[in-house]
Amino acid sequence: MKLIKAIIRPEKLSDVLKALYQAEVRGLTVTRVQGHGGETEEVETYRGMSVKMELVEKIVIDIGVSEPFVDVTVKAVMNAARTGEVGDGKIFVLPVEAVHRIRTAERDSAAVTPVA
Amino acid sequence: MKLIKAIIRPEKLSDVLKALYQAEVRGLTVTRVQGHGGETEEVETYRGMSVKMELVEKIVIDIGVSEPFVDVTVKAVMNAARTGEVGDGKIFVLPVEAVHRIRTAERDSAAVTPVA
Amino acid sequence: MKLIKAIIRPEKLSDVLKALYQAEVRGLTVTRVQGHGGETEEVETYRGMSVKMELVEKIVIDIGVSEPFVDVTVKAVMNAARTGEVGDGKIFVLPVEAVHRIRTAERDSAAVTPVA
Amino acid sequence: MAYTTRLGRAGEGLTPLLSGAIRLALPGLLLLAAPGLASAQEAAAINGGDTAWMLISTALVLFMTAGLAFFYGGLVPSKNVLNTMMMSFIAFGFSGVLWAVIAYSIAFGGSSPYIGDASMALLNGVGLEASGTIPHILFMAYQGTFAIITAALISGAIIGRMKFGSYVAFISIWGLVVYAPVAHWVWNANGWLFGMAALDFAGGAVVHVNAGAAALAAAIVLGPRVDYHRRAMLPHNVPFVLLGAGILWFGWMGFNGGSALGATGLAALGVVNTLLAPAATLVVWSLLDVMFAKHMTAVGAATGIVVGLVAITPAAGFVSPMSAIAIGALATFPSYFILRWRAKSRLDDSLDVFAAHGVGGFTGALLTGVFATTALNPAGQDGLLYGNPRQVVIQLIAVGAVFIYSAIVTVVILKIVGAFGGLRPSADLEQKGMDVLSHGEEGYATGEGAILILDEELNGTAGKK
Amino acid sequence: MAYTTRLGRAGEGLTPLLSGAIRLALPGLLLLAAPGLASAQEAAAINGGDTAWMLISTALVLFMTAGLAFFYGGLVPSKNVLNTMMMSFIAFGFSGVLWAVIAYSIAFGGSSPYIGDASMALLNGVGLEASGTIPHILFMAYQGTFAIITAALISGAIIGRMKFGSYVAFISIWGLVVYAPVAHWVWNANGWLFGMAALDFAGGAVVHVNAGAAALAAAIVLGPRVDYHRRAMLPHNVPFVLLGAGILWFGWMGFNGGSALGATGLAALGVVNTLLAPAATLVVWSLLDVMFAKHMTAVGAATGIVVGLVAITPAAGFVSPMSAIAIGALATFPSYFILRWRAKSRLDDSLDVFAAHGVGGFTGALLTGVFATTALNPAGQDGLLYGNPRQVVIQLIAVGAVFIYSAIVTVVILKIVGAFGGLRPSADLEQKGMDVLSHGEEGYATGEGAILILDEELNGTAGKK
Amino acid sequence: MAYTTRLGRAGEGLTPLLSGAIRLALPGLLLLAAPGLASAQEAAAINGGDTAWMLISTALVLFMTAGLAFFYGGLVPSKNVLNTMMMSFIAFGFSGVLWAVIAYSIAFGGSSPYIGDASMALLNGVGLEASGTIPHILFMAYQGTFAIITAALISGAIIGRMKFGSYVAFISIWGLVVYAPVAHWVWNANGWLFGMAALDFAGGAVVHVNAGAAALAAAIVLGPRVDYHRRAMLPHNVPFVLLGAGILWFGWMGFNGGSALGATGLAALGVVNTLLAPAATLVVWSLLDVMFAKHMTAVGAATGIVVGLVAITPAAGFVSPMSAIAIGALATFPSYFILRWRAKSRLDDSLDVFAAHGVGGFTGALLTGVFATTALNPAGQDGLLYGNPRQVVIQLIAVGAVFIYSAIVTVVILKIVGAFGGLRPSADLEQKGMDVLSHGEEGYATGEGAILILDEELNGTAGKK
Ligand SMILES: Nc1ncnc2c1ncn2[C@@H]1O[C@H](COP(=O)(O)OP(=O)(O)O)[C@@H](O)[C@H]1O
Ligand SMILES: Nc1ncnc2c1ncn2[C@@H]1O[C@H](COP(=O)(O)OP(=O)(O)O)[C@@H](O)[C@H]1O
Ligand SMILES: Nc1ncnc2c1ncn2[C@@H]1O[C@H](COP(=O)(O)OP(=O)(O)O)[C@@H](O)[C@H]1O
Repeated sequence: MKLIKAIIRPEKLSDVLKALYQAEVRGLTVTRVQGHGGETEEVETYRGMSVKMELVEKIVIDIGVSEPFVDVTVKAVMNAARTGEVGDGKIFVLPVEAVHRIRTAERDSAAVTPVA
Repeated sequence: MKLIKAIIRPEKLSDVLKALYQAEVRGLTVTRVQGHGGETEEVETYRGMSVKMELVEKIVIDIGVSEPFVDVTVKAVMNAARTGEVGDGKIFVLPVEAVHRIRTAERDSAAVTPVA
Repeated sequence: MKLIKAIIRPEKLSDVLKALYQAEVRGLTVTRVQGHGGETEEVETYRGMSVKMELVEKIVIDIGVSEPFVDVTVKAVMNAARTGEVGDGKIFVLPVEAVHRIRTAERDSAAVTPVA
Repeated sequence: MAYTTRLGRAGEGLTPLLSGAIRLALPGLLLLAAPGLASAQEAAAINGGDTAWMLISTALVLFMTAGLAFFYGGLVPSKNVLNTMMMSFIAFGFSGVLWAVIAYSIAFGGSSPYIGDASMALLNGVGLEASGTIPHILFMAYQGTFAIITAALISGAIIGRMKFGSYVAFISIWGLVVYAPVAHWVWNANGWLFGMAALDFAGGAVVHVNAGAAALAAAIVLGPRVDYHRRAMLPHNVPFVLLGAGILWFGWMGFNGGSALGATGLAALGVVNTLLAPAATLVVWSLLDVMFAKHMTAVGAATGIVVGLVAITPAAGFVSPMSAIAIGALATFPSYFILRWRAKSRLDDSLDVFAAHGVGGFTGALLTGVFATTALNPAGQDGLLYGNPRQVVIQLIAVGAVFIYSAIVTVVILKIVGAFGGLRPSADLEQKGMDVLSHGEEGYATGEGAILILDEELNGTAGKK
Repeated sequence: MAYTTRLGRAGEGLTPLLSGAIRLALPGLLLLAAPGLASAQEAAAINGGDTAWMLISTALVLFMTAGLAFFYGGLVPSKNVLNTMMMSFIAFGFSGVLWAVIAYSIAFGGSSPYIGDASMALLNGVGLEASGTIPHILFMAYQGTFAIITAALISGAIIGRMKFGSYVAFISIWGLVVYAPVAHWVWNANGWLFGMAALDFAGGAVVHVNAGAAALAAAIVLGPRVDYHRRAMLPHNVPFVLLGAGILWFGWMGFNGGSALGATGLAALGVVNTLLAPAATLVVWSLLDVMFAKHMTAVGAATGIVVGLVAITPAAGFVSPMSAIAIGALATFPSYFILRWRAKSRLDDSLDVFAAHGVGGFTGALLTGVFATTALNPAGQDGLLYGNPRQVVIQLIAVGAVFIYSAIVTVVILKIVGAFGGLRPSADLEQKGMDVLSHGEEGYATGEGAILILDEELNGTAGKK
Repeated sequence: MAYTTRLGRAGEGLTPLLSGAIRLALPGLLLLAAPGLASAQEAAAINGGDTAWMLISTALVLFMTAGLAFFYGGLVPSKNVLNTMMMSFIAFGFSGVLWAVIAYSIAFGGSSPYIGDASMALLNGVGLEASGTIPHILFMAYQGTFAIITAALISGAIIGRMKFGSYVAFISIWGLVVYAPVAHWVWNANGWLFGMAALDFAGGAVVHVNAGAAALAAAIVLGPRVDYHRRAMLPHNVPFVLLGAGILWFGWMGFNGGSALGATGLAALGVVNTLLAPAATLVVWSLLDVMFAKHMTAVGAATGIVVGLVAITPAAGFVSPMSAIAIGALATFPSYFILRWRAKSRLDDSLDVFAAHGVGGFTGALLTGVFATTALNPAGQDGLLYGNPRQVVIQLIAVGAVFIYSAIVTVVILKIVGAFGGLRPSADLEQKGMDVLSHGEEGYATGEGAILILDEELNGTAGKK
C-alpha cells in the first residue's frame, strides 16, 4: 500500500478529479493548503502598506492505493495537473504499513477497493 | 514510531476525541478536509444551475504514536467513528523515522509521551 | 528522500519561513490545522453556555527534502519555532519512496531542487 | 375611555395626544362609522410631516426583519445559516401577503371585543383616505410589518430542526389565528384589553410576549435538537449577530417612534426612550457579564441591546427618558438570569426567544404600569409611581392573557401541522445540517469538486438520492 | 396632457396629484419658464413634510447601491468579491460626479423631445428654489442616486472578466449617452415618451429595462468567462446575497415612494405597493422553486424579492395594493423561466441582470398598462382593465424604444472603449481571480506568509511581475 | 452675532435660516431664559416636517456607529474582530447613558464660554417643549448620537492592544471632559469659538478633529502593537469594510443633513453636499491609488469615501454643491499622503484615525473658510473666495484649539486610567488575539473540539487558567 500526496493548482482540481475517475481511482481526500516554491510573488497594497505574498493557494490530494495502482495514479495526476508554468506542484509517494476501512474494519487493499 | 492518519466524519469528531483520551492518547492534530468515496452525492441548485457535490466534508486526525500504542489507537478510532453507513472513512498507518518535540528537542517516543 | 512534517504555532510561521530560506529550503507547503496536546484549554462563554476549547490553532509545514538536507531543515525549524512554552509542537520525519515534479516530470531529488 | 371623551370634547389637536392605547383604534372607529366620529375623522386631514415619518417608519420596521435574519443567522453553526435566515425572509412573503388579504381585517376590523371581521378583507375600503392624519393604506402597511417580524421572531426557538414547509404553514396560520386576534384585543378600540386601558405602546404584549410564548410552546412541542447538551452550538459569525443588533436598533426607532402614528412630540419621546433604554441595558448586561462570564462578551452586548429594545417597547410613549433608563437597567436582570438558567436546562429554546422577548416584554409591560405618566402623554395612564397601582394589575392581566392564549393556540397549530407534514426531519439529516437538506444550498460554497450537471442527469441523481 | 391643463386650472393642490408621468417635468418646465408656469412655480413654496420625505428617500436610494454591491458580491466566488463590489462602489464616484457636472442637465434640461441641453451644466441655476414643493438641488440629487444605481446594475452581466479601467470608462460614458437621454425621453415634460403619456412611475423603463438591455448587450460583446459551463460558479456568501436583498428592499421604499416627490397619499401608495408586490413574488417564486429545484432556495428568495421590486417600479403610483400583489405574482413567471433557460444557454449574463431587471421591468411596464387606474392617481392613466387598452401599446412602445436604444448604444460604447484599453484580461489572469490582479487585494486575507516590504523592494518585485 | 440680531428682528422664519454656527445655541438660550428670547421660543411651535426629519436623522446617526464597527472590524485580523467591533458597540451603552445623565448639560447648559453646567443633569428641564421647531428631548438625543460615535472613532488608533475595561473607562471620562466641553465651545451660543463665528456645520472640529487628535495621542501613549512592522496586519474581511463605508455614508445624510435641525432648504443643501463631496473624493482617491498602488483598491475606495464625508462635515450647510465637489477633491491629497507616510512611520495609529478624521476634518474646516457663502446660508459667513479671508484664520484657531485641548487631555486621562488598571495586556496575550482573551469569544467559531462544561468544572478550569 502507498499513500500518494499530490500538490496541485486549485484551478486544476476538477481536471485532476476527472482524470482520476477515468483511472478508476474512487477514493481520495482533498485539503486546501498554501505553498511556496519558485513562483513569482504577488504584491498587495493596503492603505499604503505593501506586502509580498510568499504563499500561493494550492490543493493537496491524498490517495491511498495498492501497488499496482501507483503508476497509473501518478501518471493521471501528472498529466491532468500540468500547465508547464512554474507552480504546477509535486507528487509524493509515501509507504503505508496498514489501511483500515472504518465502516467494515476491512484491511489494506480491501479497504481501498471501490465500494460499488 | 508510527503516524496514524484517520479520516472521519465531522459529526464524529467529539466522540473520537473522547475515545482517544480514554485510550490515553494526549497529542493529536486535526485538519478539515473534503473527501470523495462511495457516498451518494448531494445535488445543489443555484438560480437554475444544478451542481453535483463530489466532495464531502471530512476530518483528518494525525496521531504520532510509539509502536505499543498503534493498535489501541486504531481500535479506539475505529469504534468511535463507525456509523455503518458508507462514508465512515479510513485509517492509514504510516512509518515514521523520527519525531522531535520542538520545545525540548526530545526525540521519538519521548517526544510524544504526555507532558503531564 | 524524506518528508518533514512540522507542527508549529501560527504566530511563529513567519520566523520559521525566514529560517528555512536561510537554510536554502525553497519549497514547502503550509496547512492550517488545530492541535491538542498539553496546553491549558481556553474557556469561552456564549449566552451562559461555557465551552472548553480542546483544540488550538496550529500550522503544519510539509517539506520534502533529500537526505543531506534533513538535519539542517529540522534544526532550522526547531530553533525558529521554539518559545519554551508548552505547545511549541512536533516535527515528524517520514520516509518517501518517490517525488515527482509535475511540471517537468523530474523525479526525486531533482524534483525538489530549487528552480532558480 | 379617555379617548372617546376626548373626541367628545372636540377632535381637535388629536395627533399630539395619540397614545399606544388609543391610536390603533382609529381605523376600527372608521368602520364603526358612528356619524359623530366619522365626521371628526373626515375633519382630520392627511398631514405631510406625519405621513413622512410613517413612510420611513414602515420602511424601518420592514428592514428589522432582515436584521433579525442576521441576528439569528450569526448565532447558529454555518451548516444552518441559510435555513435560519430563510425562516425570517420567508415571513416577508407569506405573512406579508396574508396580512393584506385578510389578517389586517381580523386585527382592525369589526366591533367585537375578541376578534375582527372580514369587512376589510382584500383591503376592501382601505384606501388613501385619512386614518388619523395619515393615509389608511399606510397605517395598514405599517401594521403589516409588525405582523411579519412577530412571526419571524418565533423561529429562533426551533432553528435547525424543523421541516421548512411545516414552518411556513405554521407561521401562516399563526398570523391569522394568534397574531391578528391578539392585536385586536390590545389595539382595536373595541378590543377587550384596550377597553381595560392596558398600555402597550408599540407591542410589548402583542409582539414580544406573544412571540415569546409561541417560541416557548414551539420549543417544547418540537423538543431539543438531536445533539442538545452533547455538542455545543457555537455562533458561526458573531459580526453578523452585531450587524443584526445594529439593524434592529436602527429599525426599532420606527417601531417605537412610528407607533405615535405621526411626527409628534410623542414620536420624539418614543425615539429618545428607544435610544436610552437599550443603552442602559447594554451597560448593566456588560457588567453582569463581567461578573458571571468573566468578560464583556459581544454576543452578550447584542443580546442586551435587544432585551432593552424589547423592554421599552410597551413603555416608549408613556414614560420619561430617565424612566426609560431605569426600565432598561431593571429589565436586564430577569432576562439575564433566565437566559443563563435556560442554557443548562432541558429547554432547547435555541436562540432564547423566550428569555429575550417573552421575559423582556413581560418585564417591560409591568414596568410600564409602574413608570407611566399622563404628564407626558395625557392619553395614557398614570402608573404605580404616579399613584395608580391598579395599572400594574391591568398590565399583568394583559400580558398574562396574551401569553396563555398564544402558548395554547401555538401548540394546537403545531399538532395539526405536524399531523399533516410532520415537524422534524430525520435525526441524521438534522445533524448534517438543514441548509443542504432543506434548501439545496450551502451558505459559503467554495466550489471545490462541484460538477455542473444537465437536467437529465439531475433527475437521475435526484432519483438515486 | 393632463398636467398642463391641470396647471392651467390653477397650480393648486399639485402635490397630491403629482404622478410619475408628470412629476419629473417640473424642473424641465422651470427652464421653459413660460411666465404662467414660472409664477405657478414660485407660488408653490417648499413644504417641510415633502422635503423630509425626499431627504430620506435620497439617502435610501443612495444606500441601495451599497446593497447591490452585497447582492452581487455574495453571488460570485471569493476570488472576485472585491472586483464585483467595486463595480458598484466606483459608480458612486464617477457616475455621481458626472451627474452634477453635466448629466442632470442632459436629462432634465432643454426643450427637445430627445435630449436635454447644457443649460444646467455645473448645476448652473440649480439652487434652493422650489421644484414642485422641494428644493431644486434635492430633486437633482435624488435623481442622481438613480443614475448611480442604474450604471452599477449593468455590472452583474460581466463580473469577473472585465478590465476595471475599461469598466469605469464604460459606465461613465454610458451615463451620459444612454441613461441621461432615456431619462429625458420618459421624465422630462418635453420628452417624446412623456408626451405619449407612457407611465413609468419610478423607472421600470428608465432604470431596469435600460440596465437590462445594456447588460444583455455587454454580456454578448464580452463573451462568456473562460471556464463558462466547464466550471460551476457558486455564490461564496449567500448571507451577503440576503443582506443585499434586504438593503435593496429597504432602499426601494425611497425609490418608489420617493418618486411621488412628496409625503403624500401617492407616496403611501408607492410604499405600500413596494411592500406587497415583492411579498407576492417571493411566495410564487418559492413555490416554483419547490417544483423545479425541489427546495425553497435562499438565493431564489433573494432573487424573487428583487424581481418583484423591479416589476412594481413602473406601476407603484398608478395601481391599487391588490393589483400590486397581482403584478408581483404574475411577474414571477417570465423572469423565473428565462433565468432557468439562461443558466443552460451560451449567454453568460453572469448574475442574470437581463432576466431580473430587463424582463422584470418589461413585465412590470406592460402590467402597469393593464392595472393602472386614475381613481387612485388622477394624473396617471387608466389601463386595460379600466377600459384603456391603448395604454398597453404605449407601454410597449416605451420599453421597446428604451431597450433597443440602450442595447445598440451600449455595443457601440464597448467597441470604442475596447479599441482603446481592451475589455478582457488574459485568460489565466481571469482564472486566478480579479481581486488580486485588478485591485491588488484579497477579500479575506489571512496574513499567512505575508511579508512587509519597503518601497524600493516593491518596485523591484513589481518589475519582476 | 447674526443670530441674536436676527431674533431681535422678530423670531419669525427662523428655521430656514438656522445654521451650524447658530442652531445649537437654542437650548442654551432656553436656559438663559432672557424673557424676550423665551417668549420667542414659546412662539416657535413644533413643526411636523422638521420633527420627522430629525427623528430619522437621529436614527441614521445612531446607525452610523454600527457601520463604524464594520468599517473598523473588517480592517483587522479575525483574531481581533470582536474586540474592535465591541469598542464601537460599548460606546452605545456608556457614552449614551452618560450623555443623558450629565454630558448633555455640560455641552449645552450654562452661560460660560468654556463649559456648561449641571442645570440639565438627569435631563432636568429637558422635555417635549420646542427647541427651535423640534421637541427639546429630540435635540438632546440627536446630539447624543454624535457623542457616541465620536468616542467610538478614537478606538481605531489602538485596536488590538488595549485592555477593554480601561478602554471603557477612558471613553466614558473622555466624553465628559473632552467631548462635552468642546461641543460647548463651538455649538453653544455662549461658547467662545461660537462667539468668534467659527463655522462648523456638523462637527468637523467637534467630532473629527477632536477624535483625530485623541486618536493620535492615544496611539502615542499606548505605543505600537508588539509585532508592528514585523508582521503585516491585513484586513480579514474587506466586504465588511465596504459595508461599513456604505452604512456610514447612508447615516451621514442624517449627520450633515440633520444638522440643519429641520426639513429645510439648508437640510437639502447638507444632503446634496454629503452626496457630492465623497463622490469627488472617491474619484480622486482612486486615481491616486492607480498612480501609487498600481490599482484602484477597495480598501482605498472605502477610505476615500470616509475622508470625503469627514471633509464636507464642517462645510455642508455653508457651501454650494460645486464647492462641495471641490472640497471633496482637494481634501483627498493631505489625507492620502499622510496615510501613506504613516504606514511606514513609527506611529501605530492602526486604522489611521488621525489621517482620515484629524487631517480630513482639519482640511474641511479650513476649506469651509474658503468656500463658505452667505448667499446660500445668510446665517453663516462668507469665506475667502467671497471676500472674507479673516474666516480662514478663525477656522484655523477653532480647529487648532480643539486639537490641542483634545490631545493634551486625552494623554492625561490615559495616564490616570493606566495608573489604575493598566492600558496594555501582556505581549503574548496580545499576539494570541484580543477576542478570546478579553471577550472569551471567537468571531467565527467552528465548534470543532468544543466541549460543553458544567459550572463547577468551569470554575476549576478557570482557576487553572
Ligand atoms: N520541497 C517541497 N516540499 C513540499 N512542497 C513543495 C516542495 N516544493 C514545492 N512544493 C509545493 O509545490 C508547489 C509548486 O512548486 P514550485 O517549485 O513553485 O513549482 P514547480 O513544482 O513547477 O517547480 C509549491 O507551491 C509548494 O506547495
Ligand atoms: N483511497 C483513499 N485514499 C484517501 N482517502 C480515501 C480513500 N478512500 C476513501 N477515502 C476517504 O474516506 C472517506 C470515506 O470513504 P468512502 O469510500 O466514502 O466510505 P467507506 O470508507 O465507508 O467505504 C472519503 O470521503 C475520503 O475522504
Ligand atoms: N502525538 C502527536 N501526534 C500528532 N500531533 C501532535 C502530537 N502531540 C502533539 N501534537 C501537536 O503538537 C502541538 C503541541 O503539542 P503539545 O504537547 O501541546 O506541546 P509540546 O509539544 O510543547 O509538548 C499540539 O497542539 C498538536 O497539534
